[in-house]
Amino acid sequence: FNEPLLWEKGSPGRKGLSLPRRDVEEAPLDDALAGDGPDFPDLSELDVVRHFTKLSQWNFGVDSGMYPLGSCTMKYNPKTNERQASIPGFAGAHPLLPESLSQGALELMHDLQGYLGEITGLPAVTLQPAAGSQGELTGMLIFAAYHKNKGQQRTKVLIPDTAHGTNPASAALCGFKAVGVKSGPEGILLPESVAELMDEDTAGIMITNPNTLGLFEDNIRQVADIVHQKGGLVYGDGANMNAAMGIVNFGDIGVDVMHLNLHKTMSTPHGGGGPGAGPVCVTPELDPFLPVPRVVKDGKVYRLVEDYPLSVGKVHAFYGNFSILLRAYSYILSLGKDLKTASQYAVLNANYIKEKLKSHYHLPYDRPCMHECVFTDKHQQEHHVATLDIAKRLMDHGFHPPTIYFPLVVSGAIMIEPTESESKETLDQFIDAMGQIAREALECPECLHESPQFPKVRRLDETAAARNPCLKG
Amino acid sequence: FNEPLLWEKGSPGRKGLSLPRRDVEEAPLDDALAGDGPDFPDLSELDVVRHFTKLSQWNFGVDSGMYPLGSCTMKYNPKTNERQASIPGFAGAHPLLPESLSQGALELMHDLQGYLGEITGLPAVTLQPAAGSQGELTGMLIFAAYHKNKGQQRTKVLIPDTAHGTNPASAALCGFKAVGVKSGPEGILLPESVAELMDEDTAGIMITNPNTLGLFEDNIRQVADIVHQKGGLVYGDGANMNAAMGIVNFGDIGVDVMHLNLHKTMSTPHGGGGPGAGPVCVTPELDPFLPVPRVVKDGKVYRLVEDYPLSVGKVHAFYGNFSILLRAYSYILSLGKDLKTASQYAVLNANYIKEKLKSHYHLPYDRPCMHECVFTDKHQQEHHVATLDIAKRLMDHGFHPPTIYFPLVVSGAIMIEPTESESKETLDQFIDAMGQIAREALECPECLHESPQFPKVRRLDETAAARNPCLKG
Amino acid sequence: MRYLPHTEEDIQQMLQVVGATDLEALFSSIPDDCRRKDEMNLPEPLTEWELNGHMDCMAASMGAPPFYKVFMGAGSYHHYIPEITRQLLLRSEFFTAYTPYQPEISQGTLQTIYEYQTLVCRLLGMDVANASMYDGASGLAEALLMTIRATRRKKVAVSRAVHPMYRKVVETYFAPTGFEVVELPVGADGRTDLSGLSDLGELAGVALQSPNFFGCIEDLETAGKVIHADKKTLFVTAFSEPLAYGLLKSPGACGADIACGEGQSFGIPQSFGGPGLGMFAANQKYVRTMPGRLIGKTTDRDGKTGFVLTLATREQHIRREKATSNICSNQGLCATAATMYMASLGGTGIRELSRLNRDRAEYLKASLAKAGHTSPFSAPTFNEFVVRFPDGFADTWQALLEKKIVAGLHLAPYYPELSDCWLMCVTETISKTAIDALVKEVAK
Amino acid sequence: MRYLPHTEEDIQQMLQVVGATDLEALFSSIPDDCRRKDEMNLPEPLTEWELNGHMDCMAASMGAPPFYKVFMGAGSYHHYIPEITRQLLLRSEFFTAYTPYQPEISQGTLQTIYEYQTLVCRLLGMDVANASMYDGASGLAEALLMTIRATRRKKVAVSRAVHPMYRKVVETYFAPTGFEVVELPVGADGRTDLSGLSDLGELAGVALQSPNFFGCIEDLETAGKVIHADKKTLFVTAFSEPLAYGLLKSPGACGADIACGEGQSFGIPQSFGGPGLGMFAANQKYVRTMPGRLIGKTTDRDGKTGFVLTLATREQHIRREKATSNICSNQGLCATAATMYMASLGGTGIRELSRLNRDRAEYLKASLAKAGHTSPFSAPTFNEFVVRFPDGFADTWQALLEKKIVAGLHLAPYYPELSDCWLMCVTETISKTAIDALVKEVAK
Repeated sequence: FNEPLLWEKGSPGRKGLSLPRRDVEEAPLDDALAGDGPDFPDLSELDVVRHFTKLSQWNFGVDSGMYPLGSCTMKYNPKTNERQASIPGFAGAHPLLPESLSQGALELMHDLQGYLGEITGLPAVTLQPAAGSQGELTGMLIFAAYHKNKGQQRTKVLIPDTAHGTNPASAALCGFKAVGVKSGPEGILLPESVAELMDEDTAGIMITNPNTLGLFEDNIRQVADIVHQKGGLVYGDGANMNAAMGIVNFGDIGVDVMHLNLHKTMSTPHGGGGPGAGPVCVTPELDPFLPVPRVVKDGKVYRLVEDYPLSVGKVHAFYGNFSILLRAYSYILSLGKDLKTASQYAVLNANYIKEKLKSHYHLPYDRPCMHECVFTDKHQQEHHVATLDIAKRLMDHGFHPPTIYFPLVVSGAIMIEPTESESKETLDQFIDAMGQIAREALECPECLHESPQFPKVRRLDETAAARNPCLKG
Repeated sequence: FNEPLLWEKGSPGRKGLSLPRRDVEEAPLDDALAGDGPDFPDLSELDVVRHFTKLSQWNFGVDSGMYPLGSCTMKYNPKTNERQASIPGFAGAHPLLPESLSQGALELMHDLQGYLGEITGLPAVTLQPAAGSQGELTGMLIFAAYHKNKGQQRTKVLIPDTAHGTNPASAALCGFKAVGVKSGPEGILLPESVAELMDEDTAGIMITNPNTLGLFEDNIRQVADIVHQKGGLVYGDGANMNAAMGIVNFGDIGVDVMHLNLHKTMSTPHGGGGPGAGPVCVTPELDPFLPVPRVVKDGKVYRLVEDYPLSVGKVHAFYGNFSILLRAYSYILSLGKDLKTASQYAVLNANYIKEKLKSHYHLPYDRPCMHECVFTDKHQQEHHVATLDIAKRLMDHGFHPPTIYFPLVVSGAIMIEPTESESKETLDQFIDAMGQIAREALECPECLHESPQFPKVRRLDETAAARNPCLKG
Repeated sequence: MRYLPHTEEDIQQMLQVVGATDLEALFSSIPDDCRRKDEMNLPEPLTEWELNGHMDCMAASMGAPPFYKVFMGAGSYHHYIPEITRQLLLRSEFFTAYTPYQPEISQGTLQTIYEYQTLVCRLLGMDVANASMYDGASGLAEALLMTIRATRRKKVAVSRAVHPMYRKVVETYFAPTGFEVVELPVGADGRTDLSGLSDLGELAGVALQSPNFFGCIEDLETAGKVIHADKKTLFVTAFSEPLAYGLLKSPGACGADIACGEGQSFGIPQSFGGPGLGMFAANQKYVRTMPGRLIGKTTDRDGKTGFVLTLATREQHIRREKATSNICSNQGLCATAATMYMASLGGTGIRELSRLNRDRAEYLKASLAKAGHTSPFSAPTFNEFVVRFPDGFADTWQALLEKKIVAGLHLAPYYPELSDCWLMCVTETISKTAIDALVKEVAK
Repeated sequence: MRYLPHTEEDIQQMLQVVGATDLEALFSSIPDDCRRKDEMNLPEPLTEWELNGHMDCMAASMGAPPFYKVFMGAGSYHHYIPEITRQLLLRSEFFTAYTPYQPEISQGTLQTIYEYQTLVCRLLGMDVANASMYDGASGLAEALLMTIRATRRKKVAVSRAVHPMYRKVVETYFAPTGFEVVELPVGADGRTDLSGLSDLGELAGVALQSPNFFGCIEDLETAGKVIHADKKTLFVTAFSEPLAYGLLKSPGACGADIACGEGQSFGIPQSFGGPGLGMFAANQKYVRTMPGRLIGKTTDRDGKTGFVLTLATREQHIRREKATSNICSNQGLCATAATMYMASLGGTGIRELSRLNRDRAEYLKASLAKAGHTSPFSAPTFNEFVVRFPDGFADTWQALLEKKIVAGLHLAPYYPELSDCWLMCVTETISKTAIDALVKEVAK
């Protein structure tokens, strides 16, 4: 069934919101400033409830089924986190309350900083970035500020070909030129490739580890040494931290700056694309450059401190996405050391899928993976079935498709990240569906071209959408 | 997609609930008393969340679309009511708390009694019955107790043919013999029919007004007089109160006892079949017979009082479905005198549908209706299309079907109750769908026989289900 | 008002179709002497925000956890409710749906309740369970009426150790029927004394509660044998704390013909006593005399499995006055909550949780005994028990309210013979620390 | 742990398939010197119930409504949030979905955000809106960077009356780029003084906020004309209180090229400052230089209308370092909340609510003035305003905290020239009674 657009519904004068009683007189307003008010539709409460109930039913979420979207870590978003975020004391708190009236929030932020420092091995932490990409930007700002403080202005940053697109974009936003580094035949960085490019005009390197092929960068220590020797810094993109909690101490292996995506590793809701949170963890040496205000503990009192003269400044109006931080805090307190178990199960699940599916799908790098594995459509291409067809067909089996055509270094990539939340039964069902699709590719390629059959709409014309953009109604 | 039954999922030892920490030693238990524990499946939290999320998606609720189930008053269930019911002070309150720690709940019940008394015109109220049917039972107990107190034991109760099935069942549970009264040619009770049957062995009459044809019982005063003259009482089934708030004072027109269905008239959630609440309102004369404990105001303090020697006793372990009462209270406070507007709109909506559809469907009683209207499949029968087919086809249009084959006095009844929550646009869409189905009955009867096409399952074999009942897995 | 969608224009258009001049005219067919002339005397409508303030304020006067430590059970238990239950129940497809009359678009409710029936059967060791009754009390009344239907006898016996309020409801249901209810005494150990049973004549049913109102675990197995000495008599077991059956032998295993009780403990807030959940199960052979709604499995036209309301011929909308009961709904949402709760607990979890409840209660019992406050009863108990306190404890009890402790339920109003006794309850929500605090206060 | 489904048996079976002896062996391919040897030093896991207690306790220390009356806005506003928003947002299909990369099973998110874009355009009188930025501050920074991309100029001007924290974020974003940010002064009336604009040379963009940080409504129409005297310069209007546009002339109507600001007021809890919602809209001609995600309408194979992510060629996953921004998500759930809120308010409602906010604030302003506390600024204000208090008010302010009143924001740290001034805010959540109470305290 269709659901009309909001403005195709309603009737002028209808009410959907309970307006508080008027208890003061109307104040005059200069005509030159007054407008007509926006042309919003007037709906009843039930109109609004039904509209969004129906829209929601066309969406697939983690609660709807397995969502193996590689590099997005679509783990279970615990319901208790929502309960905590809605406690009136937190949900209703003004950010500029005096310290005496915000100790709970400050303590939470202070302790969360400590936990994230412990998990990454990089003890100085800012919670301010509103998302991973803003965390990257903050990291690049720190790179720039660090070199500036040394009296240098370096112009380049090394970025491997397996990086997320945000890495070069974040570097560019910060005025750096992104210099590509090719990964080696095993899908990981070779120290010699880095040594060749690293120079004293290069601010450092951005590495995703495990990388976007789901592989651990074995040469990370050597790479870090090369970069450090030339006075550069090592940025670790923590998007894939879900593979490594309690497994790797990133501070120890030479990473200087690292952001985390709390909506990935720390289970905060994905929300159809946000809000996320992208805390940045750094070495003690880089501590002075973190954004302000900083949350510090002063005796028994928690305080916000602005006085860090080397700080890069502010990236958020207030302190970042507090209620997302709060959810991550709840998650960490709920698991404690079991976070390591989460990483272990995540890796177990990915390897299990890899082993079970490699007879059906081409596995470009056949070696133990971390939390995700990357296949390609090479075998299916012979039957004119592409990654896109496989992805769409999965919808008909009740699964969200994996990430496709990423990383770019692999042609026709199918990037599967199950996360630790999925049980063996669910994995087996997914493996079974993928197996059926592989058979169907042989027997009935057109069935795959015609998929999906069951969702609300079928394949959409994205080209037309971009050619003649219709962005509002 | 299918969702397995709970016990087809899970793995022994998996955990779905957070168990509190053990802080005391294990106490021994006599082997003769100990069992093995139930064979429940062990699931993770995500298993449980996904299971019930998926099941929910196969259900149709008021938030999914118009639910014109006649005689059920499927109005909007306001979300704020759920907020109120979950306030910890109410949700966590033990029923046997001392009065000093339960003033809020008692005040709420006391005031709700007052409001319901005002709305019905019957000022003495018990909130104890857990549903409409238990309200009826309570009413019949009051009939019995009243006559007993007069030294009589009457054996019969008059029940019109338009009554809900619960009426005779409730009377029977109370030891009364149900005596049927035929309604007149206009679909309403004739005083002469009642006069003929009413005698001094008859405890009274149970009348649904407006009746199940959606018609007001015009002769209610005369009927009441006849019953009262013979020493009987008049029971008003308040299931259809949504037509009459602020329109009729039932105390004034001769009703002695009346129950309300709070999940109908007062917007409390229907919950897939309950819990409801069935308060009973009576005349001051019948006040002493109401169940105990009673909530009374004693100066500024609210108290529970047991000392009513003529009381029929208790019908609920505690005070009835308190959190449902609370929702009804919230609703009444939210509307106040606008409850009358709700009734007006409910009647306007039903009459609008009646006028718009009477060219398509046979209307057995063509006169102004109250909150619902009753059609039949007479015209469609000629094309071998029955009420059931029409109902099932409505599902394919995104509507819940009306009540069908009830009331029994009308063959092939289609009983439509839109309620006041539905907007004119939604009514027009419904009317349009019903019109299309009427046309389809002419042009493609088999399309209707094959409906519904779109829900999760198609028509189910109810005969087989009853012949070889499989009631558990 | 935000629930009332019509604008003035809508109303005019619709009135025109209907042929009425104004909204009042819609009611012109009602005889004038039946029309209400005065306005309803109701308060001004509150805004959503005023209502929130008003309700918060009323609720603040209640003595509820976590602010109060309530050592009181007696048929209403404070157990933790997982947040998932709360959030899943708010899915409007569950909570705004009605009775699943149209199975094609009600499979969510239907499969859930089918699962509920199954889990209840497994919990109680019984063959069939209905989709639920109003509460434990009316469930017991209906069970006893059912024994009368099944046996065509006219008398039932109910233990004095059954929840006193349940017994009152039984009385109310039986009062107009002419059938008799006799009371079975309580022995010195706190269990039902069945020694006089054979003197009571032909009984349709005998009802015991286990754990009984005093928290004592009845010896159901032995009781079953004694009761079934008369082969026609039905053995009805009641309960107010279903969690006990995570640990105890099930009613079915002890020979119960009908097992019924209150399911509030399973994920349902106490809410000042309601709504509860009347769990109700029986042996297969009594299925057609059972009250209440039943869900059964079947197939659709394409052979696909589905679920439907079934055996409706027992019910009032078909059989009218010959129905097995007048109940025509169930506690749908509460049964759904209980299903979610049982599914979350699992077999392993219910055993652990059940044990923890008992162990904490045993710890309190032992601690009080050490302080000199012992139980008058010797039978083993589950998560509540009776304790005798010295003169003046009523004042202590009152004083403890100030300290936000509700130290059990005084039994005097219910059992005059136990007027110096209190019924104490401990669940998993009360920690050892809180127990120690109570004991310290009481020992003062 | 209830989020971790594997049982010992599952693990063994899976390890066998994988060919690893135990869980540690899964990581054996990681070089030994990269493996963490110590355990993470984290607290013991809390149960669900311990976590509830812990969080409730922390939250209890916060000075939040309804317990506190907070007369403070400054970019974070306490507005009522309808319960329907809260419950609808909890529908897991919305809150557990990711970026709608697969449109066939993401039409819920996509249609919602398309509606969001449309309502934002209507609110601001602009042609195109993106799917949202992180917050008002970074949105402004991105808007100014966009003016530089669009004009290829190197300098922007920002009013000193723009929220000071937004200006700090702009500084941070601009610091490493080499582009220049100059500050425009505030006039005596509390509005931006544009008289020196023509002396600043070639500007890529000029940013004003209205209502500005002082609550003053800028004369955007005149400002637009002054700024557009240089035809290439883009006029950027910011805001921190979108509700104002229920009443005020829209940025689009005043000639804005880009309108951006914070949408928290629309159904999003304050949550100690985040997450917010960066509303961002522009004229059609700048669509391809806009940062952020966009949703567009299209059709599927059967010609059915549907919605997709579009114009992704501007974005970083395609264009990498040449992207219009590094932002690769939006504030999806916050935008959804805002859509629900705008839909609930409607055109009629937003006007009424907007007016009520202003009228209550005007009432406070007038009442304070009567008590001798006037504003240094004469420009009309919306729901907040600056007021000058006599010496010693800082102590009064502190004392009022004890009475659970937060009497505005002291401007000293942000504007040394206004060190005796406070920024006061009143929304619909503060009644006349509460306003009168404040005035009485202040007048003491």
